[in-house]
Formats: sequence, C-alpha cells, structure tokens
Amino acid sequence: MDAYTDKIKEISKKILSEGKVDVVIGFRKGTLGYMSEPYMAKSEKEAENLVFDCNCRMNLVNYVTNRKDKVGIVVKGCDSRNLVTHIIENKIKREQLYIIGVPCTGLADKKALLDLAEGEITSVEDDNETITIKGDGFEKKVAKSDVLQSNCKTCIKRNPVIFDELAGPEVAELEISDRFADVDEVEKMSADERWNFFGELLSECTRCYACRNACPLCYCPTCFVDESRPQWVGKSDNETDVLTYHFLRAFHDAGRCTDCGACEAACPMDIKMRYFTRKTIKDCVEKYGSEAGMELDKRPALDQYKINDPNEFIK
Amino acid sequence: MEFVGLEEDRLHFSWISSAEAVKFADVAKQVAEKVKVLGPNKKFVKRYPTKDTE
Amino acid sequence: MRAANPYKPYPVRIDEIITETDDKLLKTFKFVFLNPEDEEKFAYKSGQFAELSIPGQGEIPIGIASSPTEKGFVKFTVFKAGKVTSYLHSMKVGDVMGLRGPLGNWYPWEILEGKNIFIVGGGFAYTTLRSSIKMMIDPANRSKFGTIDVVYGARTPGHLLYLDELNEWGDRDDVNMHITVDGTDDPNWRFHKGFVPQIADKVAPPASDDTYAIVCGPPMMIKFTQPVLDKLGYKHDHIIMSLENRMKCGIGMCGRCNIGKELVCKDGPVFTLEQINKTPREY
Amino acid sequence: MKMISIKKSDWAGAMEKVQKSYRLAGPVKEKKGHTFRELKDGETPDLEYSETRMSVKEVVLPQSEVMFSYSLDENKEGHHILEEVPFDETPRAAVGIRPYDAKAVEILKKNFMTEDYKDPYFERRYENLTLVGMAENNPSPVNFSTSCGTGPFDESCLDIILADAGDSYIGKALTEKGEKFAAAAGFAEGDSGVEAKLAELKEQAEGKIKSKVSFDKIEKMTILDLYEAPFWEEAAFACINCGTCTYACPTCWCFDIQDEVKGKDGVRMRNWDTCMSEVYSVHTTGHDPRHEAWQRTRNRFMHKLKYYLDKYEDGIMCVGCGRCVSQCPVNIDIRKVCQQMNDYEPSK
Repeated sequence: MDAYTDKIKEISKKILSEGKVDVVIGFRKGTLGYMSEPYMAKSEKEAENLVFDCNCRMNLVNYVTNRKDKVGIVVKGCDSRNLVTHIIENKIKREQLYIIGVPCTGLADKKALLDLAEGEITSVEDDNETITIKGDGFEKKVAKSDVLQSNCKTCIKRNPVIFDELAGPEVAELEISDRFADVDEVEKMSADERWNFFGELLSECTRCYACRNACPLCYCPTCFVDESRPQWVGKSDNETDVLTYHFLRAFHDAGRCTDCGACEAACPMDIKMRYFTRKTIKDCVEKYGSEAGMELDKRPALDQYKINDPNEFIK
Repeated sequence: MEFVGLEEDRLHFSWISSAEAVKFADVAKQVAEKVKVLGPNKKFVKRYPTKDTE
Repeated sequence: MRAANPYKPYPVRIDEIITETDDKLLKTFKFVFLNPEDEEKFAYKSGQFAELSIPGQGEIPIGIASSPTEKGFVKFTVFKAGKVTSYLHSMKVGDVMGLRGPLGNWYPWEILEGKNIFIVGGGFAYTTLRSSIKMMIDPANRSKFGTIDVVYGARTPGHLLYLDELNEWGDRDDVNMHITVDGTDDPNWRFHKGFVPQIADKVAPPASDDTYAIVCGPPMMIKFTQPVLDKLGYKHDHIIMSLENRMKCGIGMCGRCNIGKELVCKDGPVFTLEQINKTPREY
Repeated sequence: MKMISIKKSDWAGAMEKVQKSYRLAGPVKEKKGHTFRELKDGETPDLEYSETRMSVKEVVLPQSEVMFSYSLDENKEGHHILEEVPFDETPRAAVGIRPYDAKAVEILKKNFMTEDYKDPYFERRYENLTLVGMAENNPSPVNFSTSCGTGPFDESCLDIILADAGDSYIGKALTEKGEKFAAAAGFAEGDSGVEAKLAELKEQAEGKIKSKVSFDKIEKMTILDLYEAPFWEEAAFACINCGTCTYACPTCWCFDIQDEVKGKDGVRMRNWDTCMSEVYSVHTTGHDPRHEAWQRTRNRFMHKLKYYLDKYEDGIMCVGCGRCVSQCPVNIDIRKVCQQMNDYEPSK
C-alpha cells in the first residue's frame, strides 16, 4: 500500500493550499520501523510528512470527533464506515470533511512482524502481495496474507464507502467463506467453557483502556467506568470488574462496530477483545441483516425499531 | 450474557401486560424453578478483596 | 516501630451541623474526636486542610474553618458538590466518620507575625480565612499583629458564611471588616455592595514591606484582585494565596494535584504569588 | 562482596529451596511471552527471557491494594472506623529483574518515603524485598538505560546481580540482604574469574545500546519555558490518552484511592492511576486544569523529564527500559520527546 503515500501527499497539499481544509489528519512515519503515527498536517510543508502503509493501525476517525474545523482525513474501508456512523451520530458534519479514501489491502499484524524479525526492525515494505521486513542485518519477505491483522482477514469492505477522492484505484473485495468462524467456535462451547475462555482471555488486562481510547465509537464524555455517581464498576484489577468493562463496552458498540481492529492493535497485552465486538457484529448481521456504517441514511441496527425485528428471546 | 458463559436459564425475557397477573405468576414460578435447578450463581459475582490480596 | 499510617483517619463524631447559606448548599460540620487524645495529635495552624473521610464513600480535602484557639472540636464548612460531599450533607449529628490530617502548609504565620494583614476572600473559600481571623483576634494573639483588614464578599447576604460572627466582628475596633455582597434588595443591609476587587481597591491598607495580603476565593475573584493589588504596589512575595486542586492522598504521593513540580497538597496549598508566577497555572 | 556461580541446571533447585523462606516474584513464561508476577509455590523464575511487559513495580506498588477494611453495621463494635489490613511479613524477593528496573524502585522510594511522610504500604514491601537482578546481555533496540544513569549491568540498586555466562549464572551478592538470599538459595561461590567475566559482559551489553537521550539542556531551562514551548500539541496529537505508558512504566507512581462496599462490609483500596485519564485531575465542579488531551500528555513528559529533575536534582524519572516506547499504541516515543525538549531554544 506504500504507493498511496505520494497520492495522499499530493491531495493533501492541494486541499490545504486551496483552503478546502484547515488540516489533514493522516499518518507519519513512526520512530519504530513497524509503526506509523497519527499525524495532523496543518500546512503544505507538513503534508510532506504524510505516509500510508500497512503499519497505519489506528482508526483516524477517532481524531475527528467533535472537531469544528474543516478536516481532510485519510480513511481505509473500515474507517470510512466509522465516518458514516460519526456523521449519522452528529459527531462531525459531512461538509466539514474532505475524505481521502484508501482502497485497503490489509494491515500487517504488529506481533507477527515482531515475531518474524531477527533484530530491530527498521522498515516494513508492502507491495500488496509481499511484506518485506528490513532490519539490523536481516531482510525477510513474507506473503502479506500470512501476516495480516486478523480483522483484515475477514474484512467485508476494503474500499471506502464514502470519499471525496481515492488515493488509488479500487481493489477487489475479499471473498470470505467463514466470516465468523472464531465466534462460532466460542458459541459451540458449553457455558462453563465459555466462562473460562473469557476469564483466560482477559486475565492480563490492566485496564489501561487503550482499546476504548483507540475506538472511534467510544466518544462518551464520561465513560461508564469513570463515572462516580453512580459508580457502575469498581476500579481495581478485580476480574469481575475487568470483565464488566469489556462486556459492557462491546454492548455500547453493538451495531456500530466496523471491526477496524484498532482496539486489538492498541492493546499492549495482545488481548483479543474483538471476540466480544465480533459477537455483536454477527448478531446484527444475522438477526437484523445490518452492517454498520454502510450508508449515510441507514441508522445503526440497535438505533431503530422495525416491526419484524426478531424477538424469539422473549418467552 | 450467554455468550460470556452465564447459564441460559438465568436470563429470561417475557412480554406480560399489567392485566396478565396469572401469566406473571406463572412466569415467575417457572424462572424460579429453573434458577433453583442451577443453584447459586458463581459467575459475574465479584470476589471481594478483604486482605493483602497476593 | 513504624510511624503512624498517614492514610488512617482519626475517628470523629459529628457534634453539630449548621446550615450556612439560604440555598442550603453549605453546611458547617463540627466534629469531636472519639479518642480525646487524638485532638492533640491533630494540632493544626490556620490555612491547613484535612481529609474528611467517610467509610464507604471516600475522602475529600477541606480547609479547616475552626481556629487553633478553639478547643474541643474541629469545624469544616462543606459545599455540596460531588459524591462524598453530597453524602456528608445527608449525615446526622452523632454519626461516626474519619478525619485525616492536618495536611498541607499554612499561611506563613512565622513571617506574618508583627505585620499588617490584609485578607481578601470570596465565596466559600472564606473558611481558612475565618480560621485565621479568629486566631489573630484571640486575646492571646491580637498583640502579635499590626492592623487587620478583611474584605469578604459573597453573591448575596444569604450566601455569606458565619453571618452572626461577621456582625459581631464588624462591631470590633481591632479588626476592620469590609463585608460586601454582589447585590441585595435588603433595605437594612449594613455593609458594602459591590464585587470584592472593587471594595478591596477602596479599603486596602497601603502596600509596605510590613503588609501582607492573603487572597482566597474563586478564580474570577483572584483574577480581578491581582491587578488591584499590583496597582496598590503589593509585591508578589507579599501576596499569599491558597490554591485548590483535585487531591486524593493529601500527603504528596498520589500525583494528581501538581502545578509544575509543586504538589498543592503538600508543598501548598498556600503559595506566594511569586511562587505561582514561576509555575504552570494548572489549577 | 561474595561472588556467585550457579549452574543453570541447579537453578530450579535453588529456587525451590529459597521458596521455603521467601515469597518470590519473577519472570514466568506464558502463552504470549514472559510476564513478571508473584510466583506460586513451586514456580521457578525463568531467567531466559528478553523482556517482561510489566515491571517489578507491581511488587512494591501493586495495581490494586487494600489499605483498610471497615464495617458499616452500626450494631457492630467499631463500625465506621478504618482498620488496617494484615500484611504477610514473609520476606519477599523479586528474582530476575533487570538492573535498571531496580533503579526504578529507588525512584519510587523518593516519592513514597519522604522526610515528612512514609507510605506504610510501600515501605513494608520495600524493606521486606530483596532485589535479585538479572543483567541483560542483549538489550532491546528501544533500551536507552545507559543514558538514564543506569544500564543493563547496573549494580547500584540491586542486592544481587546475576548474569548469563553460558552454562551458568554468575554474579555477586552486593548487600547483606543479597548475601542472606544467596545463602538461603545455596548459591555456589564463584571464583575470582567472575568479576572479570561480569565486566566483559557488561562492556559488550552496554556497547549494544545505540539508543540515547540527553537532558543536559533541559536542566538549565526554566519550567515555564519548557511548559510553554510550541511543540507540545503536535508531539501529543497522536496520543489517545490510554494508560499503557503509565502502567508499563516502572517509575510511574500515581494512584487513586477508592472505597468499595459489599453489604455492610467495606474496604478502602488504592489502584494505579494514570495522568492520561480525564478523571485524574478534574475538579468536582467539572473544571479541569488539564482539560485538553495534549495537556495531559505534556504533564506526563514534563513530570518525568523536568519537574522530577528539578525537584530531586537526581536525573530524570525514567530508567530507559523502553517499555512505553514499544507498547505505545500510537508510537509516541519518549526518546523523541526528550530530544525535542532538550533541543528547544526558548525565544528570549
């Protein structure tokens, strides 16, 4: 996806110089070879720092919430769907945005890259087929499909659903045979097995809230875990409180989550909290036939009532 | 709730009108029976810290 | 043998509750120590604060409103705002809770002795100032200070704290009380009308090496009082202020109350304006 | 000072022996790599690790710790009065910590054991604790400990230092506490060659560290100059204000105090807090002196690299372990920020 960088710079400089936007929110190269850092360019000169690659793991929609200025923003397919949700939920106005869409072929999993490296990684190159990891005295090539972030493997929309300009030609969408295999696996377990599975899954959570803070959906002025009147959840590392946090956060994101994977990419403990959000996605797809953020005039699944909504859970 | 491992029978939704007193009583009885079979809930119950936790 | 646990409050009983303001949002709580020997351990100076500690609710840092010259109890005036203060407002005489302190520094009485004191206070920040005045006008202490001028204001007469006491002190000739309210329609109002900085401008004692101003109040009042004092020629090391920030531990360990490298709970809450000028104003 | 040499094959046995008189914490291999935690009886600290995501901080300042318990039942004697909770006085040892992490414990001590107040929870853990270090032969690329007044072989804050010398761990007992632990573990005495080998390994290891920070000029600037520097908003733009850096940091000491009640029984406990959080410094009125996200990020770096430096005049509040660098979800890099601060020239 490295080829998008030049086009993003070009578009950004153009819209900044024409005054179409006040700032462009994109990525710049990080200090680590396998990281790119969210960055806001305010001038044509600063736009020269913009890059795009398979290390752009954060969802930039997270950075436009409630902004009042005119913003250029770089979005992948999944991010663009969050932008749609943001517009529907009045977190930003369409008119404020100049959307630079990135037809995405997937992000590289940070942990996979580090596991492959034989020393310090200095750069990660991506030609959409092969990832080349270069470092201190080593160079490794791997098929991109082998190091994809797990959410990218089941991506249903690689091309942005909303944009003003694309940074490259649209790419073919994936054909996925078994989209919710991971969730199915858990559903097959007995109640006790599931309980233990999630206990184990969250055992290392430190409640740093990186998953919440990386999430564009989590924009509540005061999160329920921070509320003191009433206090919904204890604040210690108690396992029930930890589970309550993850569990309720997933509920809050139900019908709105686009599986962008920013939460897992942000987690310093490699916790797979997408099991929770993906269960909500699966239910919304199967029960309401609804995918989050696909159209500007379609509100999130749990935000509307239809007479034929399934209600078999009511006995 | 079921997904994280709570037993299915602990959670119950019913649609009961304020006029359906008999139905309400029936449902309550059924739920109580089901929960009795399951016994006391041990999941999602906060283990309470009392002393040096290590 | 370890020193006493600084997080452990002294058990106290609520002895009296006085509703101070017409809107009932301010109440004064008089506490007595369950173990009489704790009172001695709680020896404090005017300007210090303590953590009011309610088991099950939490703790809140509140300036001590009683004076060290008042024995047998400690008094705090508390604004009903958050979780703990709201709970405290619902408590009754006789209830048991905790008191942890005294904490922080105090108005620098070591320096202030022998000096003229100009006190400027507004709203419910008046509490530690009340403690200071009460202490200074105590017969044992009055001769240690020069002139004492006090400007104290609130929005309306109904918002003034310790009204009876103010009336009483207003009649004394060894302290110049300049009470003011932003406005009132009470025809019998015997004191000033107008904002604190305006009154301060009119009544302030002349600046000198021997005159110190103690300023304590809401941010707006402080903001507009400072130019007045500047104009009158008060040097910044002669302007003493008490700050507030969110606190938890009260003993300089939990981190949150910092303004620059200073911790408001331990290095403060009392600072000179000169000190504050050197540090980020994150309060 | 006693030299130590212990065959790797004897390590597990020694640890089993020492657990009779010590509670141990150390690196343990788990599914996703090594973690640092309290060990269960019979678990052996695994010294064959490269890094642990969490540091020894947990041992002296646990993420959650009960301070007091109390009863709200008015029918009970002493209701509403806080009681201290019992503490297990068994000696503890943190085995296999990195030498620079031990320096972090000394930094924490500056905060928790002051002239005016001693934090009893920290103090009792600290005094009870033997720090058994495992020198790092291959420091990670993000390690910059040598510029923070410590390093992969720093002995200054440890009770015992061990290093990997192939088939055996060699090292020294550096303090009385260390000698006691070595005796309890039955560590074999090393010969005179140990010292030379340690020096050799140290030189090699320190030579591998390419990553550096300097703060010589930060020292000379005023707090306000740095605070008002123009780069903060940009430097902090990416920051999502999660607590990752503060929790991973072995020197970040901020905590929160919370009451928790079940029925009529309650506890007062403290939990790690993070200056990145919105609720960290917000007043009850809703006023927050560090309302903007970037202001909170600035406060963190200013605290570590300037306020601490000025307050204690003993270097920065950072040991260069690099955890925050490698764990930050958005790649905010303290080395870069420190450089930016040090390079800054106030326009006066």
